[in-house]
Amino acid sequence: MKKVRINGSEETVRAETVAELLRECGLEERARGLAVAVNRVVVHRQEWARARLAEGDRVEIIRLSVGG
Amino acid sequence: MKKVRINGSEETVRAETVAELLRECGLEERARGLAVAVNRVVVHRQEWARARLAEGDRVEIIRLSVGG
Amino acid sequence: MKKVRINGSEETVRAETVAELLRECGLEERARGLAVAVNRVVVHRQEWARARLAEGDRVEIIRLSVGG
Amino acid sequence: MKKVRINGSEETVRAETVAELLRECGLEERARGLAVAVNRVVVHRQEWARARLAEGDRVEIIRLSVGG
Amino acid sequence: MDGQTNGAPSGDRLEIAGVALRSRLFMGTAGYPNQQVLTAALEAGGAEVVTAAIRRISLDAYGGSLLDVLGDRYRLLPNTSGCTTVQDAVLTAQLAREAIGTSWVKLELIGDRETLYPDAEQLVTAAEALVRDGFVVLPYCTDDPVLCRRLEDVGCAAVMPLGSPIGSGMGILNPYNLELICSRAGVPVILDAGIGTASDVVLAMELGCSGVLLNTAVAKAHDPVRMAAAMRHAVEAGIGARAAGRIPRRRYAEASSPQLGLIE
Amino acid sequence: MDGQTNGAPSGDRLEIAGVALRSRLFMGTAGYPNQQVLTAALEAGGAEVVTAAIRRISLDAYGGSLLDVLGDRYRLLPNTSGCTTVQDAVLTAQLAREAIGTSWVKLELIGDRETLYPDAEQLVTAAEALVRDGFVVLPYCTDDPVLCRRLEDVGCAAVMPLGSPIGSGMGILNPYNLELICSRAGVPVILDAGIGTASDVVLAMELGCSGVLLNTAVAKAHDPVRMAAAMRHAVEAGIGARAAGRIPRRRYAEASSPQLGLIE
Amino acid sequence: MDGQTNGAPSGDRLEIAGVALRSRLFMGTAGYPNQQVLTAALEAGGAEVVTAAIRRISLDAYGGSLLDVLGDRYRLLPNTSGCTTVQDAVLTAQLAREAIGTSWVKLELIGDRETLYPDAEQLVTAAEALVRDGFVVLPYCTDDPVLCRRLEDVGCAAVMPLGSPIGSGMGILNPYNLELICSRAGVPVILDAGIGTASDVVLAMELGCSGVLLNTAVAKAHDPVRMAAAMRHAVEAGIGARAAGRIPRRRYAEASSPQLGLIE
Amino acid sequence: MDGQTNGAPSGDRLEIAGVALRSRLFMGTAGYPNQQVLTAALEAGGAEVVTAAIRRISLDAYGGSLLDVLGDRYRLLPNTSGCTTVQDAVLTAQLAREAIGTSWVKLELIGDRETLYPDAEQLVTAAEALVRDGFVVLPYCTDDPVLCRRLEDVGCAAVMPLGSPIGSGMGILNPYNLELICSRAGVPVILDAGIGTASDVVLAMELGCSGVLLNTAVAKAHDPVRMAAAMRHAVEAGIGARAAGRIPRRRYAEASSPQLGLIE
Repeated sequence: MKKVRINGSEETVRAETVAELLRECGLEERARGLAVAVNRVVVHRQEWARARLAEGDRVEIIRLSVGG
Repeated sequence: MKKVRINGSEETVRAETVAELLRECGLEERARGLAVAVNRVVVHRQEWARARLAEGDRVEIIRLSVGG
Repeated sequence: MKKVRINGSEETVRAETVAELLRECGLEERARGLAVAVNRVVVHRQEWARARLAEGDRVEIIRLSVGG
Repeated sequence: MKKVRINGSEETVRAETVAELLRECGLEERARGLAVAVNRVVVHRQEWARARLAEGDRVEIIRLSVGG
Repeated sequence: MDGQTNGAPSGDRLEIAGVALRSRLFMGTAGYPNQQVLTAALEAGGAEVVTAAIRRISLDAYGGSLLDVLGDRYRLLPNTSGCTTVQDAVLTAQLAREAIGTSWVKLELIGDRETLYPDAEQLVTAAEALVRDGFVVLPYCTDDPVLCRRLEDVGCAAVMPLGSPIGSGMGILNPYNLELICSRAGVPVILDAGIGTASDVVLAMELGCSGVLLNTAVAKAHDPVRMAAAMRHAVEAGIGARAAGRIPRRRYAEASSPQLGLIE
Repeated sequence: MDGQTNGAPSGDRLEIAGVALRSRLFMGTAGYPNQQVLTAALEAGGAEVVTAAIRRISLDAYGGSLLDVLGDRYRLLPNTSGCTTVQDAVLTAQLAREAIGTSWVKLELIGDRETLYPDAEQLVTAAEALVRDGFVVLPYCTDDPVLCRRLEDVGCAAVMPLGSPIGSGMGILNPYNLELICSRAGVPVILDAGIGTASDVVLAMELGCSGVLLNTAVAKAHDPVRMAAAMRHAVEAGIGARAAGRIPRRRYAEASSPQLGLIE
Repeated sequence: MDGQTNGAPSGDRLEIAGVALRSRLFMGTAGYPNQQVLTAALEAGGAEVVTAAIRRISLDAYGGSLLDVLGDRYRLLPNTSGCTTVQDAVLTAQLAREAIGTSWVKLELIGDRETLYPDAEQLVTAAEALVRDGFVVLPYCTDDPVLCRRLEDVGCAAVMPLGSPIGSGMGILNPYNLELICSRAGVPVILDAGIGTASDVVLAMELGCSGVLLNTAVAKAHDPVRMAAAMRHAVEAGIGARAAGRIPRRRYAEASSPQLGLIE
Repeated sequence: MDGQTNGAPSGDRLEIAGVALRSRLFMGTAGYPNQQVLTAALEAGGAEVVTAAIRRISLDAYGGSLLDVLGDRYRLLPNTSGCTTVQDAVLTAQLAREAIGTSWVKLELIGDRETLYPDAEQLVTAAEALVRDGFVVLPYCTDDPVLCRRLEDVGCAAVMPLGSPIGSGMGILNPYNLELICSRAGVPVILDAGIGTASDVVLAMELGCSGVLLNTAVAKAHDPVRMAAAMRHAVEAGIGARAAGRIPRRRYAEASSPQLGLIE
């Protein structure tokens, strides 16, 4: 268990990797169109499985929204 | 006594002439800057004394007002 | 033979009627879309044959032109 | 004698200092309102007498002009 | 001023004197490079009503054929262009009716050779006379709302205020007056004169006009046929935008994209 | 200033970064009453490129579906809306590329929360960084011709000057500057921000823009779908009018109808 | 249009009906907070001609004193405000002449209660009647150059076209028409109605007006006396700028500072 | 936007960098027919601050005398006209300080020879450098409110946004932006560049400017001295009108004369 900051909220998670984090957040199936940055660096989709999370990491999970 | 219309109001007056009418209305002393029309014809100041009023005459007594 | 003013020009013509005048001017066949006024009064098409011309008449023969 | 560039023109001058240069250029008496830069550094008026010129120096002598 | 009280409600069909028109673009026929370009431009513009002048016969630029060329495909609207007196305007209208069998007339009564602005006083007199004589009168007038009301009162079927001088291409000099006229009119308002380009047409429609009459802007464009097609789109754009209800102007910005959920 | 030197010649096909686009109307996707209206409006407008924002996942108004809904039918142009630093803008662009697999980005770098005007200095820095990183950069910028030239020089694929503040509907505040920018640009100029109604769009195109990006003017119109259709006509009207070559403005009238041959 | 052919050449003394006037600012007297402010504002504005209305005696807001207060210091210009018929306007003018002994009259003939725009037809009729009756007629009219010419032809001593609706403060809606009127007028052109602030006054003078008549812009300003002083400067600024001959507008920059002699 | 939060409140004394100025008209010295006209125009305009350029000595149009002629009577404001790099602008400012002993500088950093518009990025860099070096910096800038805020933040003593290109006489192309800048500025806003005639000056002041800098509009007028006098009145008119509080614009008329008491 570690504390990470996901989209601005402090969360305690079990996941060791980005891929596990997405699964833990229930985003696995909705993963098309998602992108992830850890500590302000983009983690490419193909690296999700091996990108490890550390205590205190700041994770951003974004997707396309309406916009002008 | 006769009925005349002064500035749109029906009035019963004693005056026989325009000059008397102005006196009756208390306008004698304030006569500078006044003008009078009877039945839509201007009555010049020098004719006030002899201009006779008849029953039903429409009298307009005007003066300068603020305006743009 | 009489002098008439056609569209602003003095002309000597043989025609006794408007219809004859149009024929004399070679306009007979092009008569669709023409209109005629004599002395500033419109002569309707059905009256052309019996509308007589007099010496000095002012005749206007018009048609549609380009315009805005 | 040395070659210096004064206001963009190659000149051969005798002057050893900025003050001498101004004298040589006949600007001594008109010196009020002048300013001088050598190699793009301003030489303050009080340093003119001891500021030495070297071969190849780029000298700018300016004054106030009309402007908007 | 968003009133849409005028006879032919924006967005719906335009009707003049009981006749429903499918096009809101009225086109003049003068000044084209040649007849092929004229007919192609009228086609590209989708015009239904086209204007024409009444002239002495020998001066007819296209020979006897203008009526033949256009008469079957368009509703012809003869004008009284060049007339400077009530008498000339009335006689010209009567000759036009006789010549082509229409009671519609675009009433022009020029007050000034330099500006080609109408003479308001005579215009009303002539309009009254023609209405009495059975004409459907569409008067070319100034952008004076009092005059437009008066013309409507004497029985005109539409009013045709000018945007700027004929042929000037300066567009709509006084949008305020035009909007005011549109908001109060009980008959269709057709902007006449001054159109220079497509944006002028759109603006006219957005201000509430029911239609636009133009000539020089197309005839003298570098490519008249292409400009006519642009004008057709412009009418659609303007009528649509007005009917769609534009956003208000605000003096400050308002983000379109969501303001929350930004990354940090 | 009639120059048509910019990358995508008016009247012909617009090309950005080597991609030929069939529509010159770029539409935003925010602020619509609902998704049905959004998709109907995009359809009515004939848009090919549509913009979208990048937001944290839980705030996605339409759930996970925006990409699904639009991704197959439109070229998505993610923006960096809301960003106020070079770092945030660059990261947002990179996330967008990762999320939807496009290297195109509408670069927004807000300099002021009140006006939502861009920060010119940071904009150039961010544009340079993104170009180096392989992006096709379309920067939202002021109507400063020097800035536009600079953005082009650092490799932007288009410039997107503002007409007036985002969402203000005030149209084009400085047509002079916009025309100047268009006449000198070597890349397409897409007017961005401030459009209020159809005539604004036509004017932009007449001034030489290669396209127009709008959002609020359609999304917040009373009838968004109808307004979108009007905007489509407006783009056609404007591009056509510019290509057709408008008549010059004259200060005096010039009769369209013939001046000779009047009755007497 | 730089013509300065009108009766009172800009920059020189204004003359109406043979009377030389030293001030080009004509001021109305209505709507001031009180009489002290009124008199202070007229003083600050440097007005020489001031307008007044003709009303039934009991309604005179300042009692019997307006003539006493102003009669000795200003040239009074009575108006026919509120009149909607030729008959009322003529009778009002005659009453004014009788009341204060001036043959000058500002002729107002309202055609529409909503806009307070004049009725052009009746205006000409009334002007003709008053001229025949010996009046010096200054008609409040639209910005229609044909109407202005007609009013001059029937003998008006000046024409007073409106800038925008009375009291609206919208300034000059159609500078083109106003400039045209000025360039062709043989009598002084006094802009009447619509002035909102000082720049409107300057523009009027720059366009060629010989004077400006205003009321609400001063009377209803937050500080009427200060606004009146500003208007006085505005008249001077405008008349001076016109007489001085402005630079032409150019579309490109031209350096004012010398372009040679830069440091390297 | 009626904010009057800027450093030198309208209507009161203008203060720049702690120096109270009695005149709000800043005048350039270039392009006059001769020195007599120059000095007479400066006198007529009532200028206190006058600008001058820094040029190599042999090119000084008026020989050695400009400082002698003007130095005792005016506060000289040297400019960095013609500079296109930060280095040149800084060195020019330093030479100016050395030459005439003032730390004030009008910072010009041209981004484009055609428009003479400033280079926003370099301008900020140069301004920062000069402020650090002890200068009182008055930067000539675009009408971008974000840039103006930034220049203020780096320590500029005033901002000098352009109305339109230098020497163009087109006036104020974007009054909205200018008003916005004035309403938010914490330092005086001096309109610089583009003035064509007196009404432009009045508008600038009405929008909230603390002063106006002009050159060509006076120097190249047909009668420069008369135009200078007109500009002096224009500044007074504008500052007075703003301080007096103008009436709001209304879309409908409102009678100034009383509506009751009409004759019947």
